[in-house]
Amino acid sequence: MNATLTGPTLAVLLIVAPLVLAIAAFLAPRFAGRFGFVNAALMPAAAAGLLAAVAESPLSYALGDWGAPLGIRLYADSLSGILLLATAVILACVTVHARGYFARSAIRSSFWPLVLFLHAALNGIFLSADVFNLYVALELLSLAAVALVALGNEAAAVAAAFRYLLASLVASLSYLLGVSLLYHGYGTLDLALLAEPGRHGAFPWAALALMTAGLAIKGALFPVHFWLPRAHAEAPAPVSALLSALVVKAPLYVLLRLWIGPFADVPQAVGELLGLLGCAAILWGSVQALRQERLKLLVAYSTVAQIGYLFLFFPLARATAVLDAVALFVLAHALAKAAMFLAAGNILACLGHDRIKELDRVAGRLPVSLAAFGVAGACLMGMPPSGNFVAKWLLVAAAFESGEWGWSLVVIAGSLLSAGYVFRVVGHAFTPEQAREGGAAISASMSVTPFLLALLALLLGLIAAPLVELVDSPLPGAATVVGR
Amino acid sequence: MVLAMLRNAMLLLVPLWPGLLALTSLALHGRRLGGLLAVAGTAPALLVALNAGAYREETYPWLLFGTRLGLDRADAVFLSFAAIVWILASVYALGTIRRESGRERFFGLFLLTMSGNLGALVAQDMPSFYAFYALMSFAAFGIIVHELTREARHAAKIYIVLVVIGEAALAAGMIIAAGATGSSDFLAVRAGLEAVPLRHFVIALAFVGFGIKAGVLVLHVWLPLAHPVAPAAASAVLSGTIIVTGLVGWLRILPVGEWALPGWGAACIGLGLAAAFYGAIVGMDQRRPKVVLAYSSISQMGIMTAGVGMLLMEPALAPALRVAIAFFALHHGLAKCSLFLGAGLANSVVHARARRWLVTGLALPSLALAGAPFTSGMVVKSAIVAAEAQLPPPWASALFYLLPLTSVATALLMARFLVLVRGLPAGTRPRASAGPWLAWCASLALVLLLPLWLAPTVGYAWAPPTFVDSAWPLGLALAVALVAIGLWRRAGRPALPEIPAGDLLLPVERLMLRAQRALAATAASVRPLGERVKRAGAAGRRRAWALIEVSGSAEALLDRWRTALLLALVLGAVLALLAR
Amino acid sequence: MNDGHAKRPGRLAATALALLVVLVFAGLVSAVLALPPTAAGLSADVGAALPRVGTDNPVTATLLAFRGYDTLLEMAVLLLAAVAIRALRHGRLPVMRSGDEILAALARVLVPVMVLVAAYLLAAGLDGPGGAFQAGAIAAAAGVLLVLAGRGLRLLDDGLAVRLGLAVGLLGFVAAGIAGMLVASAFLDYAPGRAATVMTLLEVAVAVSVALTLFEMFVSVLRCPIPGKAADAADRGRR
Amino acid sequence: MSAPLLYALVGVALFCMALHWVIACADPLRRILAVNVMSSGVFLVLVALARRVPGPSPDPVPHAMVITGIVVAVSATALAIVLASRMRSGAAGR
Repeated sequence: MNATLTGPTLAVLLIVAPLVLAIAAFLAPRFAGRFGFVNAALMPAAAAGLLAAVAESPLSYALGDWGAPLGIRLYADSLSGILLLATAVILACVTVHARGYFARSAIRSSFWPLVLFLHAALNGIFLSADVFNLYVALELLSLAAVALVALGNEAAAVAAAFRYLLASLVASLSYLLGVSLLYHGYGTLDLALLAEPGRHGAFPWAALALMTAGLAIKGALFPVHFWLPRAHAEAPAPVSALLSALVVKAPLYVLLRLWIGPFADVPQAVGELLGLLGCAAILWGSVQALRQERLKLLVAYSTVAQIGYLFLFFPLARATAVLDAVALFVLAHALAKAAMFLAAGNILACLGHDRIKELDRVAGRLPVSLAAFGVAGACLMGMPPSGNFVAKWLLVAAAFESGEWGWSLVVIAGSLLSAGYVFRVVGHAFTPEQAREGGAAISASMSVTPFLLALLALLLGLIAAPLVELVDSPLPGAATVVGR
Repeated sequence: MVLAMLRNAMLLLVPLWPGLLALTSLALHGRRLGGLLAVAGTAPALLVALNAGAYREETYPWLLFGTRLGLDRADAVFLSFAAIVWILASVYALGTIRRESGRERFFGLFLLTMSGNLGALVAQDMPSFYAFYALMSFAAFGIIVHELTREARHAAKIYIVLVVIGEAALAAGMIIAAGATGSSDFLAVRAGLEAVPLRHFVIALAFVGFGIKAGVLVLHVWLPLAHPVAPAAASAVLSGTIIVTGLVGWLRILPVGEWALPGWGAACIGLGLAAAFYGAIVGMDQRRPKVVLAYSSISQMGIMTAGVGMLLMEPALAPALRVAIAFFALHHGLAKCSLFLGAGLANSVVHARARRWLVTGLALPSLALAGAPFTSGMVVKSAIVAAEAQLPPPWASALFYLLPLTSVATALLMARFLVLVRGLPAGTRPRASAGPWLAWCASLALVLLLPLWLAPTVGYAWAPPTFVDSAWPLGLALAVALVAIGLWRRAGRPALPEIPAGDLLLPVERLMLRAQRALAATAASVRPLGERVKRAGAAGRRRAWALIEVSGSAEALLDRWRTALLLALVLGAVLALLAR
Repeated sequence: MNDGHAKRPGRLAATALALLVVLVFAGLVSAVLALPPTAAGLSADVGAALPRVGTDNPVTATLLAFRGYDTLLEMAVLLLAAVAIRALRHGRLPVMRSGDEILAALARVLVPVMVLVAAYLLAAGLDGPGGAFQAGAIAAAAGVLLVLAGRGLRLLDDGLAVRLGLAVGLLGFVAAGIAGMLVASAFLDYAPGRAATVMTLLEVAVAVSVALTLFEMFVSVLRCPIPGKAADAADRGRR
Repeated sequence: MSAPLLYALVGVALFCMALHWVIACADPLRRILAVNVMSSGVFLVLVALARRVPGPSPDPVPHAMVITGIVVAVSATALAIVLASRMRSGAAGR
C-alpha cells in the first residue's frame, strides 16, 4: 500500500479500534481483558506505522471527504506520531501490569472498557485538527480518567475523582467559551485555517486567555495543580501511571498546537508568564515531593514539577530546537513516570501501604521494582543517557539560542531537587534491616513491566538523534496542509 | 573495512562490556561468578590500551548527540592503568566480598562503576563523557555504602550530596559551554571557549564539578569518610582511578595548552599546594590507616592540581606536562591501589611475622609515593620539576622550593601509615584466600617495575644528581620525625588534639544544624505557618525538613478548591491583559 | 487544613472573588462586543453542501454528516458515561414500586403519547426541526415515567440487549465510518446515492442510544441518595 | 445593540455568575448545578451569536455544537452526581 493510503487507514484505525474494543469489552465483560490485550498488541504497530508514514510529510485527512472548514480534519505530523507511539507503548505495558494488579479485583471488568475509551480519547486528541472536536475528545478523556480514578473505590479516591471531574469541567467550559469566540470571530474551527494570518484583524486575546487558562487547569500547571496530586495518588496504580504519563500531556499538546498555530503571534509576555509559572511549578512541585510521606503522593508531586519543564516551551517557542526538546521531554517523562507509578503500585500491593519511612521492609522483597523506581528516578534527574537528559540539554541550548539563559538555571535546580526526592526513596535499598517475609506476592509480569519502562526511558537518549531529526523535518505549524 | 568496523565496535565495548556484565551479575542471583565477571570486565579496555595507537578516534553518530570515543597519548596511559587497577581490585574483591553481604549487588555496582570509569576515559565529547562520569559517580555510591553500617551510610550520604552538586555543576558548565560554542566536542569547546563571555563561569563550574572527585580542598571531605568504611577493593578503585577521573575531566574541558589563564593557573597551583600540605598534616593526626591513606590521596591530588595549574598558566608546557601528569596519576594510582589492598589484608593477618612481611611490603609503595630514589615517584617528579622552570618568575622559584617539601610531607605521612599498620591489633577476620594476597603481590611487583617502563617514556635519564634530589627529602623527613618524637617524649608524651576524619565537614554540619534551628525558631514565631514548624521541631526527627514543612501550609492553601479557582481566574485575567 | 474546620471565607477573599468575576465579565463583554456585528459563519458552506446529503435540516446534516465525527465521539462519551455509572453505582438497581395510582394512570395516558412524539421528532428531524437527540430525550422521559409508575422494569435489566442498545449509536457511527472508507472515498463519507438511508439509520441508532443512556443515567441518579452536607467534608477535607 | 449580541451578553453573564457560584459554594450538588448553568451560558453565547447571519435562518454549525455539548454535559453531570452520592455513602460507611 502506498503512503497516501496507509496514513489515513492507520489514523482511523488508531481511533476506531480502541472504541470497537471498548464496546466489545462492555458487551462481553468476561473477555474484557482479552480485548485489552488485543488493543495492546495492535496499537504499537499501528502507531509505529503511522509515524513512519508521516515522517516524510504530515498527514491531513478530511473525514467524510468534506474538508475544512465545513468538515473535520485529522492531522498527524511526527510530533503527533511520536505521542501516539508513546501512548501505545505505555498503554501496552500498563495493560500487562494491570492484568496482574486487578487479577483478583471485582473492578477489572469495568477497568478494561474505560481504559480502552481512554486510549481512543488520547489518540483522538493527538490526531485532531479541529478545536471543537478537540473539546469533545478532551471531555471523553476527562470522563474516562475520572471514572478510572473513582475505581480506586475508597472514599478518598471517589472524593479525588469528584474534584478532578469538577475542575476539568470548569476548565472545559472555559475552553469551549474560547472556542465559541474563535468560531464567531473567524468562521472556522480548523486549526490550520485559524492560523492563517489574514484571518484575524484584532488578536483573539479573550479566546487565548479562556483557552489557555482552561488547558492550564487541565494540564495542572502551578498554581492550579490542586486536583492532580490526590487524583493521581488515590487512583489504582496502573491508572495513576496512565494519568501522569499520558493524560496530563493531552491538554498540553492542545495548547502546544494552538501556540504553533492560531496563537503563533501572541505577545512574548504571555509566553514569559507561562514560562515563569513553569519554573515555579518545577521548584514548588519538587519541594512538595520532598515533604510527602506517602510514595504515591511523592510521585504525583513530581509530576507537578515535571509538567513545569513543558511550559518552558512557551517563552522559548521561537528557538529552533525547543519543539524537539518538548517532544522528547513528554516522551521521556511519560516512560519514567509510568515506571515509577507501576513500581509504587507494586510496593503498595506488597506492603498494603506506601509510607516512605517503612520502605526498608520492601527493599529485600521487591528489588526489581525498587530498581525500576531508581532507574526511572535517575531519568527524571536528567542522568544521561536518558531522554530527559537530552531533552534538558536541548532546552538549555534553546534558552541560550534565544539569549535567555536564565531559564536554564531552573532546569538545573529542578534536577538537583529531583535527586533529593528520588534518593529519599532509593536510599531504602541501602538500609540494613530488611525483612524478607510477609506481604503479598507480586507476579513476575508486574515487576518486570515497570523495569522495562524505566529501561526504555533510560535508553531513549541513545536514539535521541533520529527522534529529534524526525520532529525537525516538518515544521508543524507552518506545514499544515488544508484538505479540500 | 571489517577491521575498521571491529575497531569501532571494540572502543564501544570498553564501557559497554562491563555494563552488560553488570546486568549479568545482577541476574546471577547468589552465584559466585560475579567476581570473575568483574575480572573479565576490563578485557576490552586492556586490549584497546595495549594497542592505543589504532584507536585515535571513532564516531557513533547514532548515539546521543553523535558520540566520539578515542584515545590520545595521555588517555592511553590513563586507560591502561585504570584497567590494571580494576583487575587487581576485582581479584581482591573476589576473595573478600562475602556472600551474605549482598555479593551480587556489590559486583553489579562495581561493574557499573567500572563501565562508567572506563567509558569516561575514552569519551571525547561532552554528553558521553558526562554520561559515563555520572554513571561512575552514582554507581560508586553503592560500593561505598556496601557494608551498610551507620558509618558507611553517613559517608555515602555525604558522598552522594557532593556528587549531586557536582553533577549539577558539570551539567550546567557543559551545557553552557555547548550552547555558547555550538559544539559538544571537547576539542572544539577547548578552542572556542576563549570567545565565550561566560567562560570564567564555565571554568568555575567545571573546576568545582570535577574537583569534588579530584578531592580539591574543601570539596575533599567525602574522601576520609568513604575510604575507611568501603571494602578495600572499593577503596582501591576509588583512590586508584576514580578520583583521577576528575583530573581527566579537567584536562578535557579546561583549555590546557590552548590559551593561557594565569589567574586560574595561580589559583590551581595555590590550592593544589595547599591541599598537598594540608592533606599530609591532617592525615598525620589520624588514628586509622585507611583514613591516613585517604588524606594521602588528597595530598597527592593536590600535586596534580598544581600540575594542571602550571598547564593553565603556561600553555607551551602542554605536550610534555600533560603526559607527565598522566604518568603521575598512573604512579599514584598503582601505589595507592597497592596500599589499600595491603591495608585491607591487615585485618586477616594473625601472626607477628606475617605482619612484619605486610609492613615491609607496604613500605615499597609508600617509598614510591614519597619519591624515593629508583621508584616511580622519583621519575614522575623529575618530569614535573623539568617543567616548572619554564613558568613565570615567582612561580618557578616557589615551586622549586615547595615541591620537594611535599615529598617531605608525604614521607612523614607514609611513615605514620606504616606505624599505624604495624600497631593494628591482631586480625579478627578469617584468613583471606589466596586471591587477595595474589592481587596485592602483583600490585607490589607492578610498583617495583613501573620505573623501568616509565623512565624511557618520559625521557628520564638515570642520572645520579636526580638520585640526590629525590633522596634528601627522605632524609629531611627522617630528621624531622626524630626531632618531633624527641620533643614529644621530652614534653612527657602529651595527648595530641585529634582532628576527626572529614575535618572541615564537622564544623560545617554543626553550623548548618544551628542555622536550621534558628530558621525554624524564626519561622515558629510567625503564625500560622509556625504551628507546623513547631510541631516538626518538637517531634525532633524532621529538623532537616523544617523549612520544607513550612511550604506545606502554603500548599494546603493552594489545595483548596476556592483558592485554586481564584488563582485560575487571576491567571486568566493576567493572560488576557498580557495578550491584549 | 480542612475547609470544614476553617472559617467561612473572609470578607477580603469574597470581595476579591467578586471583583475578579466582575473583571472577567467586563473582559468577556468587551470581547463579545468586539466581534463583527454580522458574520455568515459556515451557513453558506452548509447550504451549498446540503444537496449532497439528502436532507433539508442543516443542523441534522451538520450533526450526522459534516461534523459526524464529533457526533461519533459524543456517542462514545455517552456510552462511556453509562459504563462509568454502571461501574460506580452500588450493585443492581432496586425495583422501584411507587404504587401511586395517579402516577400509574398518568403513565398509561402519557407514555404512548410521548413515544409517538418521539417517533415524530425522529422522523421529522431529517427535514425540519427535530432530530435524534430530542426524540431520544423524550423517549427516555417516557421510560422514567414508566419506572416511577412501577412499570417498565425490564428496561432495568442488565441483559445483552440493553447493553447493545446503549452501544448501538456508537456502533452505528463506527460502521458507517468504515463503510464510507470501503465503499466511498473516506471515513464517514456516505455514498452519494445512499446518504439519506445511512443518515436515517444513524438517526434511529443515535435515538435508541440516547434514550437508553439518559434513562439509565436518570434511574441511577434517582436511586442515588441526593448528595447533601455530609459529603462536604469528604470532598473538601484532606482526609 | 442587536438582539444576538444582547443574548450573547446574557450568556456571558450567566457564565460569570455560575463561575462565581462554583467557586464560592462548598456544597457538591450546588457546584454541579453551577457547572450546568455555566455550560448553559456558553451554549447561549454559541447559539445567540449564530443569529448574526444576514439571511433568514441561523448558522447551523453552532447549533450542532450545542447539541453535542449538551449531551456531553449531561453525561458529565450524571457521572458527577453518582460520584457525589458515592462520596456521601462512603463517608457514611466509615
